[in-house]
Amino acid sequence: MHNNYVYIKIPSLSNNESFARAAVAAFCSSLNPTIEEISDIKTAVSEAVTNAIIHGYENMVGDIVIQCRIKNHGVEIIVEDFGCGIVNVDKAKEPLYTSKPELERSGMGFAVMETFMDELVVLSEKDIGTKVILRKTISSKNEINSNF
Amino acid sequence: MHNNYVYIKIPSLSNNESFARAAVAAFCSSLNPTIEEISDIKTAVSEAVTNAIIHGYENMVGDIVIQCRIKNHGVEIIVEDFGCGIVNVDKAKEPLYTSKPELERSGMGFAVMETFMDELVVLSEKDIGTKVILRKTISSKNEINSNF
Amino acid sequence: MNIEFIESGQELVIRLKGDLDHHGADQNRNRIDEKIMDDNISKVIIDFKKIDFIDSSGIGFVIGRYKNIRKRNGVIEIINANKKVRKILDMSGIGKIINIK
Amino acid sequence: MNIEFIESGQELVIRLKGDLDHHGADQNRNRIDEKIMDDNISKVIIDFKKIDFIDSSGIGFVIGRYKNIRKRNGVIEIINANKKVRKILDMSGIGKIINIK
Ligand SMILES: Nc1ncnc2c1ncn2[C@@H]1O[C@H](COP(=O)(O)OP(=O)(O)O)[C@@H](O)[C@H]1O
Ligand SMILES: Nc1ncnc2c1ncn2[C@@H]1O[C@H](COP(=O)(O)OP(=O)(O)O)[C@@H](O)[C@H]1O
Repeated sequence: MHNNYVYIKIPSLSNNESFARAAVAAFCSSLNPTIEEISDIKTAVSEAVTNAIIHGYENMVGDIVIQCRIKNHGVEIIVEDFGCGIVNVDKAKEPLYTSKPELERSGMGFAVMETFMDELVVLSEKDIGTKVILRKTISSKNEINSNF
Repeated sequence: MHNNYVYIKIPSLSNNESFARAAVAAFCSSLNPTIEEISDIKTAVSEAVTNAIIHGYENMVGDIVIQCRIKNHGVEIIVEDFGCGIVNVDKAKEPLYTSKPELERSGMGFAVMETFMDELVVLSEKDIGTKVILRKTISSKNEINSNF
Repeated sequence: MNIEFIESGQELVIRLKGDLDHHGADQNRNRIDEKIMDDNISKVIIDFKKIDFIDSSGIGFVIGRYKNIRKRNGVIEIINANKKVRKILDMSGIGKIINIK
Repeated sequence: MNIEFIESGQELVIRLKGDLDHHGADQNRNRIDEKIMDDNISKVIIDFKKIDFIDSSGIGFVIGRYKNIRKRNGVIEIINANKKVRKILDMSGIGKIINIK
Protein backbone atom coordinates (compact mmCIF):
# COMPACT_ATOMS: atom_id res chain seq x y z
CA MET A 1 0.00 0.00 0.00
CA HIS A 2 1.06 3.54 -0.68
CA ASN A 3 2.45 5.07 2.50
CA ASN A 4 -0.16 7.43 3.77
CA TYR A 5 0.58 10.87 5.18
CA VAL A 6 -1.14 14.13 5.93
CA TYR A 7 0.11 17.70 6.00
CA ILE A 8 -1.92 20.19 8.01
CA LYS A 9 -1.33 23.93 8.46
CA ILE A 10 -3.30 25.97 11.01
CA PRO A 11 -2.87 29.36 12.67
CA SER A 12 -1.69 29.32 16.29
CA LEU A 13 -5.12 29.92 17.85
CA SER A 14 -5.98 28.11 21.05
CA ASN A 15 -9.25 26.73 19.67
CA ASN A 16 -7.18 24.83 17.11
CA GLU A 17 -5.75 22.65 19.87
CA SER A 18 -8.87 20.49 19.77
CA PHE A 19 -8.91 20.51 15.96
CA ALA A 20 -5.31 19.28 15.84
CA ARG A 21 -6.04 16.43 18.24
CA ALA A 22 -9.15 15.38 16.34
CA ALA A 23 -7.44 15.52 12.94
CA VAL A 24 -4.44 13.45 14.06
CA ALA A 25 -6.76 10.95 15.77
CA ALA A 26 -8.81 10.63 12.56
CA PHE A 27 -5.64 10.03 10.56
CA CYS A 28 -4.41 7.35 12.99
CA SER A 29 -7.74 5.52 13.04
CA SER A 30 -6.81 3.54 9.92
CA LEU A 31 -4.20 1.76 12.08
CA ASN A 32 -6.97 0.51 14.40
CA PRO A 33 -5.38 1.83 17.57
CA THR A 34 -6.86 0.97 20.96
CA ILE A 35 -8.84 3.66 22.78
CA GLU A 36 -5.91 4.18 25.11
CA GLU A 37 -3.41 4.52 22.26
CA ILE A 38 -5.56 7.13 20.54
CA SER A 39 -6.03 8.97 23.81
CA ASP A 40 -2.27 9.02 24.42
CA ILE A 41 -1.62 10.35 20.91
CA LYS A 42 -4.24 13.09 21.32
CA THR A 43 -2.69 14.18 24.59
CA ALA A 44 0.84 14.33 23.17
CA VAL A 45 -0.30 16.28 20.10
CA SER A 46 -2.19 18.67 22.33
CA GLU A 47 0.97 19.34 24.34
CA ALA A 48 3.07 20.05 21.27
CA VAL A 49 0.47 22.29 19.62
CA THR A 50 -0.20 24.18 22.87
CA ASN A 51 3.53 24.80 23.25
CA ALA A 52 3.74 26.19 19.72
CA ILE A 53 0.86 28.57 20.53
CA ILE A 54 1.97 29.71 23.99
CA HIS A 55 5.75 29.53 23.81
CA GLY A 56 6.61 29.49 20.11
CA TYR A 57 4.47 32.44 19.07
CA GLU A 58 3.71 34.00 22.47
CA ASN A 59 1.01 36.55 21.68
CA MET A 60 1.40 36.55 17.93
CA VAL A 61 -0.42 34.43 15.38
CA GLY A 62 1.79 32.23 13.21
CA ASP A 63 1.52 28.99 11.31
CA ILE A 64 1.69 25.59 12.92
CA VAL A 65 2.44 22.67 10.61
CA ILE A 66 1.45 19.16 11.61
CA GLN A 67 2.56 16.15 9.59
CA CYS A 68 1.54 12.55 10.20
CA ARG A 69 2.99 9.53 8.53
CA ILE A 70 2.34 5.83 8.86
CA LYS A 71 5.69 4.17 9.57
CA ASN A 72 6.49 0.54 10.45
CA HIS A 73 3.27 -0.36 12.25
CA GLY A 74 3.23 2.98 13.92
CA VAL A 75 2.77 6.64 13.43
CA GLU A 76 5.17 9.56 13.25
CA ILE A 77 3.75 12.98 14.04
CA ILE A 78 5.73 16.19 13.49
CA VAL A 79 4.52 19.43 15.04
CA GLU A 80 6.41 22.48 13.83
CA ASP A 81 6.33 26.20 14.53
CA PHE A 82 8.38 29.07 13.16
CA GLY A 83 8.46 31.05 16.34
CA CYS A 84 11.05 32.03 18.98
CA GLY A 85 12.70 28.62 19.32
CA ILE A 86 14.21 27.01 22.42
CA VAL A 87 17.74 28.01 23.49
CA ASN A 88 18.30 25.10 25.87
CA VAL A 89 16.31 22.03 24.83
CA ASP A 90 17.68 19.81 27.61
CA LYS A 91 16.56 22.24 30.26
CA ALA A 92 13.18 22.74 28.57
CA LYS A 93 12.57 18.98 28.68
CA GLU A 94 13.15 18.73 32.43
CA PRO A 95 9.87 17.88 34.17
CA LEU A 96 8.35 20.86 36.00
CA TYR A 97 10.56 23.38 34.19
CA THR A 98 8.52 26.16 32.66
CA SER A 99 9.48 29.60 31.40
CA LYS A 100 5.92 30.84 31.91
CA PRO A 101 4.77 30.05 35.47
CA GLU A 102 2.68 33.25 35.42
CA LEU A 103 0.46 31.58 32.79
CA GLU A 104 -0.19 28.61 35.11
CA ARG A 105 1.98 26.32 33.02
CA SER A 106 2.88 23.13 34.84
CA GLY A 107 6.13 22.42 33.04
CA MET A 108 4.86 18.91 32.34
CA GLY A 109 4.36 19.18 28.57
CA PHE A 110 7.51 17.43 27.37
CA ALA A 111 7.27 14.88 30.20
CA VAL A 112 3.75 13.98 29.03
CA MET A 113 4.89 13.67 25.41
CA GLU A 114 7.78 11.44 26.49
CA THR A 115 5.58 9.22 28.67
CA PHE A 116 2.62 8.93 26.31
CA MET A 117 4.61 8.28 23.13
CA ASP A 118 7.41 5.81 22.38
CA GLU A 119 9.80 8.45 21.19
CA LEU A 120 10.18 12.22 21.41
CA VAL A 121 12.71 14.26 19.45
CA VAL A 122 12.90 18.05 19.84
CA LEU A 123 14.77 20.10 17.25
CA SER A 124 14.87 23.82 17.87
CA GLU A 125 16.83 26.88 16.95
CA LYS A 126 16.50 30.36 18.45
CA ASP A 127 14.37 32.70 16.29
CA ILE A 128 13.92 29.96 13.68
CA GLY A 129 11.40 27.70 15.37
CA THR A 130 10.77 24.33 16.94
CA LYS A 131 10.10 20.89 15.52
CA VAL A 132 8.74 18.19 17.77
CA ILE A 133 8.80 14.64 16.44
CA LEU A 134 6.55 12.11 18.16
CA ARG A 135 6.57 8.39 17.36
CA LYS A 136 4.36 5.60 18.61
CA THR A 137 3.95 1.96 17.63
CA ILE A 138 0.35 0.87 17.30
CA SER A 139 -0.41 -2.61 18.59
CA SER A 140 -2.25 -4.19 15.69
CA LYS A 141 -4.21 -6.65 17.79
CA ASN A 142 -7.34 -5.11 16.36
CA GLU A 143 -6.54 -6.37 12.89
CA ILE A 144 -9.65 -8.56 12.68
CA ASN A 145 -11.81 -5.46 12.88
CA SER A 146 -9.87 -3.65 10.22
CA ASN A 147 -11.43 -3.11 6.85
CA PHE A 148 -10.55 -5.77 4.31
CA MET B 1 -11.19 37.21 16.45
CA HIS B 2 -8.56 36.11 13.97
CA ASN B 3 -10.25 34.39 11.05
CA ASN B 4 -9.53 30.74 11.40
CA TYR B 5 -8.54 28.47 8.54
CA VAL B 6 -6.95 25.11 7.89
CA TYR B 7 -4.88 23.80 4.99
CA ILE B 8 -4.72 20.03 4.57
CA LYS B 9 -2.78 18.01 2.00
CA ILE B 10 -3.34 14.27 1.56
CA PRO B 11 -2.54 11.71 -1.13
CA SER B 12 -5.48 10.55 -3.27
CA LEU B 13 -6.04 7.25 -1.46
CA SER B 14 -9.59 6.08 -0.90
CA ASN B 15 -9.12 5.57 2.84
CA ASN B 16 -8.47 9.30 3.11
CA GLU B 17 -12.09 9.99 2.21
CA SER B 18 -13.11 9.35 5.79
CA PHE B 19 -10.13 11.30 7.13
CA ALA B 20 -11.09 14.32 5.02
CA ARG B 21 -14.68 14.25 6.27
CA ALA B 22 -13.61 13.92 9.90
CA ALA B 23 -11.02 16.69 9.66
CA VAL B 24 -13.42 19.16 8.04
CA ALA B 25 -16.12 18.26 10.59
CA ALA B 26 -13.66 18.85 13.44
CA PHE B 27 -12.74 22.23 11.99
CA CYS B 28 -16.40 23.26 11.62
CA SER B 29 -17.29 22.21 15.15
CA SER B 30 -16.17 25.58 16.55
CA LEU B 31 -19.17 27.10 14.74
CA ASN B 32 -21.52 24.87 16.75
CA PRO B 33 -23.30 23.42 13.73
CA THR B 34 -26.35 21.22 14.17
CA ILE B 35 -25.93 17.48 13.69
CA GLU B 36 -27.67 17.78 10.32
CA GLU B 37 -25.44 20.64 9.18
CA ILE B 38 -22.30 18.70 10.06
CA SER B 39 -23.66 15.62 8.33
CA ASP B 40 -24.40 17.62 5.16
CA ILE B 41 -20.90 19.10 5.16
CA LYS B 42 -19.31 15.67 5.60
CA THR B 43 -21.30 14.29 2.70
CA ALA B 44 -20.39 17.16 0.36
CA VAL B 45 -16.69 16.94 1.28
CA SER B 46 -16.78 13.21 0.71
CA GLU B 47 -18.20 13.74 -2.81
CA ALA B 48 -15.53 16.26 -3.75
CA VAL B 49 -12.64 14.21 -2.35
CA THR B 50 -13.93 11.00 -3.95
CA ASN B 51 -14.15 12.77 -7.32
CA ALA B 52 -10.56 13.95 -7.00
CA ILE B 53 -9.47 10.37 -6.31
CA ILE B 54 -11.54 8.59 -8.95
CA HIS B 55 -11.82 11.12 -11.73
CA GLY B 56 -9.05 13.66 -11.10
CA TYR B 57 -6.23 11.16 -10.65
CA GLU B 58 -7.83 7.99 -12.04
CA ASN B 59 -5.42 5.24 -10.99
CA MET B 60 -2.51 7.45 -10.04
CA VAL B 61 -1.71 8.90 -6.63
CA GLY B 62 -1.55 12.68 -6.47
CA ASP B 63 -2.09 15.40 -3.88
CA ILE B 64 -5.47 16.61 -2.77
CA VAL B 65 -5.55 19.97 -1.02
CA ILE B 66 -8.44 20.84 1.28
CA GLN B 67 -8.82 24.32 2.70
CA CYS B 68 -11.46 25.44 5.18
CA ARG B 69 -12.15 28.98 6.24
CA ILE B 70 -14.69 30.53 8.58
CA LYS B 71 -16.53 33.21 6.60
CA ASN B 72 -19.54 35.34 7.60
CA HIS B 73 -21.24 32.90 9.98
CA GLY B 74 -20.47 30.05 7.68
CA VAL B 75 -17.75 27.93 6.26
CA GLU B 76 -16.00 27.83 2.90
CA ILE B 77 -14.37 24.57 1.92
CA ILE B 78 -12.11 24.24 -1.12
CA VAL B 79 -11.19 20.79 -2.44
CA GLU B 80 -8.51 20.86 -5.11
CA ASP B 81 -6.72 18.31 -7.26
CA PHE B 82 -4.05 18.66 -9.89
CA GLY B 83 -5.29 15.89 -12.12
CA CYS B 84 -6.94 15.56 -15.51
CA GLY B 85 -9.48 18.36 -15.12
CA ILE B 86 -13.03 18.59 -16.52
CA VAL B 87 -13.53 19.66 -20.11
CA ASN B 88 -17.24 20.45 -19.84
CA VAL B 89 -18.16 21.52 -16.32
CA ASP B 90 -21.82 22.21 -17.13
CA LYS B 91 -22.30 18.71 -18.48
CA ALA B 92 -20.38 17.19 -15.54
CA LYS B 93 -22.73 18.92 -13.10
CA GLU B 94 -25.86 17.45 -14.68
CA PRO B 95 -27.50 14.98 -12.29
CA LEU B 96 -26.93 11.34 -13.32
CA TYR B 97 -24.13 12.23 -15.74
CA THR B 98 -21.04 10.16 -15.12
CA SER B 99 -18.01 9.42 -17.26
CA LYS B 100 -17.35 6.21 -15.32
CA PRO B 101 -20.51 4.08 -15.21
CA GLU B 102 -18.31 0.97 -15.27
CA LEU B 103 -17.12 1.93 -11.77
CA GLU B 104 -20.71 2.03 -10.47
CA ARG B 105 -20.68 5.81 -10.23
CA SER B 106 -24.17 7.22 -9.86
CA GLY B 107 -23.49 10.62 -11.41
CA MET B 108 -25.01 12.21 -8.33
CA GLY B 109 -21.88 13.72 -6.78
CA PHE B 110 -22.28 17.32 -7.91
CA ALA B 111 -26.05 17.16 -7.32
CA VAL B 112 -25.42 16.10 -3.73
CA MET B 113 -22.86 18.89 -3.20
CA GLU B 114 -25.33 21.41 -4.62
CA THR B 115 -28.23 20.16 -2.48
CA PHE B 116 -26.33 19.72 0.78
CA MET B 117 -24.43 23.03 0.67
CA ASP B 118 -25.63 26.59 0.05
CA GLU B 119 -23.25 27.18 -2.81
CA LEU B 120 -21.11 25.14 -5.19
CA VAL B 121 -18.51 26.57 -7.57
CA VAL B 122 -16.48 24.31 -9.85
CA LEU B 123 -13.33 25.66 -11.50
CA SER B 124 -11.51 23.26 -13.77
CA GLU B 125 -9.03 23.18 -16.60
CA LYS B 126 -8.02 20.20 -18.70
CA ASP B 127 -4.71 18.66 -17.53
CA ILE B 128 -4.34 21.34 -14.83
CA GLY B 129 -6.85 20.18 -12.29
CA THR B 130 -10.13 20.89 -10.55
CA LYS B 131 -11.09 23.20 -7.70
CA VAL B 132 -14.43 22.70 -5.99
CA ILE B 133 -15.62 25.50 -3.70
CA LEU B 134 -18.35 24.63 -1.20
CA ARG B 135 -20.03 27.21 1.04
CA LYS B 136 -22.56 26.79 3.81
CA THR B 137 -24.03 29.15 6.38
CA ILE B 138 -24.17 27.71 9.88
CA SER B 139 -27.27 28.58 11.88
CA SER B 140 -25.81 29.81 15.16
CA LYS B 141 -28.82 28.88 17.23
CA ASN B 142 -26.53 26.79 19.35
CA GLU B 143 -24.69 29.85 20.58
CA ILE B 144 -25.73 29.30 24.18
CA ASN B 145 -23.75 26.09 24.18
CA SER B 146 -20.71 27.67 22.63
CA ASN B 147 -17.65 28.20 24.75
CA PHE B 148 -17.39 31.65 26.24
CA MET C 1 -17.40 -0.56 6.18
CA ASN C 2 -17.89 -4.07 7.49
CA ILE C 3 -20.61 -6.41 6.35
CA GLU C 4 -22.42 -9.34 7.91
CA PHE C 5 -24.44 -11.94 6.01
CA ILE C 6 -27.57 -13.57 7.39
CA GLU C 7 -28.78 -16.25 5.01
CA SER C 8 -31.94 -18.31 4.95
CA GLY C 9 -32.60 -20.32 1.80
CA GLN C 10 -32.37 -18.07 -1.22
CA GLU C 11 -32.76 -14.92 0.87
CA LEU C 12 -29.71 -12.96 1.96
CA VAL C 13 -29.71 -10.12 4.49
CA ILE C 14 -26.62 -7.91 4.21
CA ARG C 15 -26.00 -5.89 7.33
CA LEU C 16 -23.82 -2.90 6.51
CA LYS C 17 -21.82 -1.34 9.32
CA GLY C 18 -19.76 1.85 9.24
CA ASP C 19 -19.20 4.14 6.29
CA LEU C 20 -20.73 3.40 2.90
CA ASP C 21 -18.52 5.64 0.79
CA HIS C 22 -16.39 4.88 -2.30
CA HIS C 23 -13.79 3.15 -0.12
CA GLY C 24 -16.37 1.04 1.71
CA ALA C 25 -18.13 0.09 -1.53
CA ASP C 26 -14.86 -0.97 -3.20
CA GLN C 27 -13.92 -3.15 -0.25
CA ASN C 28 -17.14 -5.15 -0.18
CA ARG C 29 -18.63 -5.21 -3.69
CA ASN C 30 -16.95 -8.41 -4.88
CA ARG C 31 -17.53 -10.35 -1.69
CA ILE C 32 -21.24 -9.60 -1.88
CA ASP C 33 -21.56 -10.44 -5.58
CA GLU C 34 -19.70 -13.72 -5.11
CA LYS C 35 -21.98 -14.64 -2.23
CA ILE C 36 -25.07 -13.90 -4.32
CA MET C 37 -23.77 -16.05 -7.16
CA ASP C 38 -22.30 -18.90 -5.10
CA ASP C 39 -25.36 -19.34 -2.89
CA ASN C 40 -27.85 -18.80 -5.70
CA ILE C 41 -29.56 -15.91 -3.89
CA SER C 42 -32.82 -14.55 -5.32
CA LYS C 43 -33.68 -11.93 -2.69
CA VAL C 44 -31.28 -9.46 -1.15
CA ILE C 45 -32.21 -7.30 1.82
CA ILE C 46 -29.75 -4.52 2.56
CA ASP C 47 -29.91 -3.48 6.21
CA PHE C 48 -28.79 0.14 6.78
CA LYS C 49 -29.33 0.14 10.55
CA LYS C 50 -25.65 0.39 11.48
CA ILE C 51 -24.59 2.76 8.70
CA ASP C 52 -22.88 5.88 10.07
CA PHE C 53 -22.25 7.58 6.76
CA ILE C 54 -23.41 7.40 3.16
CA ASP C 55 -22.76 9.50 0.08
CA SER C 56 -23.50 9.13 -3.64
CA SER C 57 -20.99 6.28 -3.93
CA GLY C 58 -23.46 4.41 -1.73
CA ILE C 59 -26.18 5.03 -4.31
CA GLY C 60 -23.94 3.60 -7.01
CA PHE C 61 -23.27 0.63 -4.77
CA VAL C 62 -26.98 -0.08 -4.21
CA ILE C 63 -27.80 0.33 -7.91
CA GLY C 64 -24.90 -1.99 -8.74
CA ARG C 65 -26.29 -4.74 -6.50
CA TYR C 66 -29.77 -4.08 -7.93
CA LYS C 67 -28.53 -4.61 -11.48
CA ASN C 68 -26.68 -7.69 -10.42
CA ILE C 69 -29.67 -9.35 -8.75
CA ARG C 70 -32.00 -8.29 -11.57
CA LYS C 71 -29.84 -10.29 -13.98
CA ARG C 72 -30.76 -13.31 -11.89
CA ASN C 73 -34.44 -12.27 -11.87
CA GLY C 74 -34.15 -11.62 -8.15
CA VAL C 75 -35.34 -8.73 -6.03
CA ILE C 76 -33.68 -6.30 -3.67
CA GLU C 77 -35.02 -4.44 -0.65
CA ILE C 78 -33.69 -1.77 1.70
CA ILE C 79 -34.50 -1.78 5.42
CA ASN C 80 -33.75 0.46 8.40
CA ALA C 81 -32.87 3.55 6.37
CA ASN C 82 -32.59 6.41 8.87
CA LYS C 83 -33.12 10.10 8.06
CA LYS C 84 -29.56 10.60 6.80
CA VAL C 85 -29.71 7.57 4.51
CA ARG C 86 -33.20 8.56 3.32
CA LYS C 87 -32.01 12.02 2.33
CA ILE C 88 -29.53 10.56 -0.15
CA LEU C 89 -31.76 7.71 -1.33
CA ASP C 90 -34.66 10.09 -1.97
CA MET C 91 -32.49 12.45 -4.01
CA SER C 92 -31.50 9.63 -6.31
CA GLY C 93 -35.03 8.48 -7.07
CA ILE C 94 -33.90 4.94 -6.30
CA GLY C 95 -37.22 4.38 -4.49
CA LYS C 96 -38.89 3.97 -7.88
CA ILE C 97 -37.04 0.72 -8.53
CA ILE C 98 -36.20 -0.54 -5.05
CA ASN C 99 -38.54 -1.12 -2.12
CA ILE C 100 -37.36 1.04 0.83
CA LYS C 101 -38.75 0.09 4.20
CA MET D 1 -15.00 23.31 28.16
CA ASN D 2 -18.16 24.34 29.96
CA ILE D 3 -18.51 24.59 33.72
CA GLU D 4 -21.39 24.35 36.13
CA PHE D 5 -21.39 25.60 39.73
CA ILE D 6 -23.21 23.87 42.56
CA GLU D 7 -22.94 25.94 45.70
CA SER D 8 -23.93 25.21 49.26
CA GLY D 9 -22.72 27.62 51.89
CA GLN D 10 -18.98 28.07 51.58
CA GLU D 11 -18.58 24.90 49.53
CA LEU D 12 -18.45 25.07 45.73
CA VAL D 13 -18.63 22.09 43.38
CA ILE D 14 -17.29 22.88 39.91
CA ARG D 15 -18.49 20.43 37.29
CA LEU D 16 -16.17 20.50 34.29
CA LYS D 17 -17.55 19.37 30.97
CA GLY D 18 -15.66 18.82 27.71
CA ASP D 19 -11.98 19.43 27.08
CA LEU D 20 -9.70 20.71 29.84
CA ASP D 21 -6.85 21.92 27.66
CA HIS D 22 -5.10 25.31 27.45
CA HIS D 23 -8.08 26.77 25.58
CA GLY D 24 -10.62 25.42 28.07
CA ALA D 25 -8.54 26.58 31.05
CA ASP D 26 -8.18 30.11 29.64
CA GLN D 27 -11.90 30.40 29.04
CA ASN D 28 -12.94 29.50 32.56
CA ARG D 29 -10.15 30.49 34.96
CA ASN D 30 -11.36 34.01 35.73
CA ARG D 31 -15.00 33.09 36.15
CA ILE D 32 -14.07 30.46 38.71
CA ASP D 33 -11.70 32.69 40.64
CA GLU D 34 -14.28 35.50 40.77
CA LYS D 35 -16.89 33.08 42.03
CA ILE D 36 -14.56 31.86 44.78
CA MET D 37 -13.82 35.41 45.84
CA ASP D 38 -17.32 36.87 45.50
CA ASP D 39 -19.05 34.05 47.35
CA ASN D 40 -16.32 33.67 49.96
CA ILE D 41 -15.78 29.99 49.15
CA SER D 42 -13.54 27.93 51.47
CA LYS D 43 -13.87 24.49 49.90
CA VAL D 44 -13.71 23.73 46.18
CA ILE D 45 -14.58 20.33 44.76
CA ILE D 46 -13.62 19.85 41.12
CA ASP D 47 -15.79 17.23 39.45
CA PHE D 48 -14.07 15.53 36.48
CA LYS D 49 -16.94 13.19 35.62
CA LYS D 50 -17.81 14.84 32.30
CA ILE D 51 -14.26 15.59 31.18
CA ASP D 52 -13.53 14.13 27.74
CA PHE D 53 -9.95 15.29 27.48
CA ILE D 54 -7.17 16.59 29.72
CA ASP D 55 -3.52 17.43 29.15
CA SER D 56 -0.81 19.14 31.20
CA SER D 57 -2.57 22.50 30.84
CA GLY D 58 -5.25 20.89 33.01
CA ILE D 59 -2.65 20.20 35.68
CA GLY D 60 -1.62 23.85 35.59
CA PHE D 61 -5.28 24.80 35.88
CA VAL D 62 -5.84 22.62 38.95
CA ILE D 63 -2.65 23.83 40.63
CA GLY D 64 -3.69 27.40 39.86
CA ARG D 65 -7.03 26.94 41.64
CA TYR D 66 -5.23 25.17 44.49
CA LYS D 67 -2.90 28.12 45.01
CA ASN D 68 -5.81 30.50 44.83
CA ILE D 69 -7.89 28.71 47.45
CA ARG D 70 -4.86 28.19 49.70
CA LYS D 71 -4.41 31.96 49.87
CA ARG D 72 -7.86 32.02 51.46
CA ASN D 73 -6.91 29.12 53.77
CA GLY D 74 -9.42 26.94 51.95
CA VAL D 75 -9.15 23.39 50.63
CA ILE D 76 -9.58 21.73 47.25
CA GLU D 77 -10.65 18.24 46.31
CA ILE D 78 -10.92 16.28 43.04
CA ILE D 79 -13.74 13.82 42.41
CA ASN D 80 -14.71 11.41 39.64
CA ALA D 81 -11.27 11.24 38.03
CA ASN D 82 -11.45 8.45 35.45
CA LYS D 83 -8.48 6.43 34.20
CA LYS D 84 -7.47 9.01 31.59
CA VAL D 85 -7.59 11.88 34.08
CA ARG D 86 -5.76 9.78 36.68
CA LYS D 87 -2.92 9.05 34.28
CA ILE D 88 -2.12 12.74 33.95
CA LEU D 89 -2.80 13.62 37.59
CA ASP D 90 -0.58 10.79 38.84
CA MET D 91 2.30 11.84 36.58
CA SER D 92 2.24 15.32 38.07
CA GLY D 93 2.40 14.20 41.69
CA ILE D 94 -0.50 16.53 42.41
CA GLY D 95 -2.00 13.84 44.68
CA LYS D 96 0.53 14.83 47.35
CA ILE D 97 -1.14 18.19 47.84
CA ILE D 98 -4.71 17.61 46.66
CA ASN D 99 -7.14 14.94 47.78
CA ILE D 100 -8.18 12.87 44.72
CA LYS D 101 -11.30 10.76 45.16
N1 LIG E 1 7.37 25.37 20.65
C1 LIG E 1 8.12 25.99 21.58
N2 LIG E 1 8.73 27.16 21.32
C2 LIG E 1 9.48 27.80 22.24
N3 LIG E 1 9.68 27.32 23.49
C3 LIG E 1 9.11 26.15 23.83
C4 LIG E 1 8.32 25.42 22.90
N4 LIG E 1 7.89 24.30 23.51
C5 LIG E 1 8.40 24.33 24.75
N5 LIG E 1 9.14 25.42 24.95
C6 LIG E 1 9.89 25.77 26.18
O1 LIG E 1 10.03 24.61 26.96
C7 LIG E 1 9.47 24.79 28.26
C8 LIG E 1 8.92 23.49 28.80
O2 LIG E 1 7.83 23.06 28.02
P1 LIG E 1 6.74 22.08 28.64
O3 LIG E 1 7.44 20.92 29.26
O4 LIG E 1 5.74 21.78 27.60
O5 LIG E 1 6.07 22.91 29.83
P2 LIG E 1 5.08 24.15 29.81
O6 LIG E 1 4.43 24.28 28.48
O7 LIG E 1 4.10 23.84 30.89
O8 LIG E 1 5.91 25.36 30.13
C9 LIG E 1 8.45 25.89 28.09
O9 LIG E 1 8.15 26.56 29.30
C10 LIG E 1 9.14 26.78 27.06
O10 LIG E 1 10.09 27.61 27.68
N1 LIG F 1 -12.10 16.20 -9.70
C1 LIG F 1 -12.51 15.81 -10.94
N2 LIG F 1 -11.61 15.66 -11.94
C2 LIG F 1 -12.00 15.28 -13.18
N3 LIG F 1 -13.29 15.02 -13.52
C3 LIG F 1 -14.23 15.16 -12.58
C4 LIG F 1 -13.90 15.57 -11.26
N4 LIG F 1 -15.05 15.63 -10.54
C5 LIG F 1 -16.03 15.28 -11.36
N5 LIG F 1 -15.57 15.01 -12.61
C6 LIG F 1 -16.37 14.62 -13.79
O1 LIG F 1 -17.73 14.98 -13.54
C7 LIG F 1 -18.57 13.83 -13.65
C8 LIG F 1 -19.75 13.94 -12.72
O2 LIG F 1 -19.33 13.93 -11.39
P1 LIG F 1 -20.33 13.48 -10.24
O3 LIG F 1 -21.59 14.28 -10.36
O4 LIG F 1 -19.63 13.58 -8.92
O5 LIG F 1 -20.69 11.98 -10.55
P2 LIG F 1 -19.82 10.63 -10.46
O6 LIG F 1 -18.65 10.86 -9.54
O7 LIG F 1 -20.76 9.65 -9.87
O8 LIG F 1 -19.38 10.30 -11.84
C9 LIG F 1 -17.66 12.67 -13.37
O9 LIG F 1 -18.16 11.47 -13.89
C10 LIG F 1 -16.35 13.13 -14.04
O10 LIG F 1 -16.39 12.91 -15.42
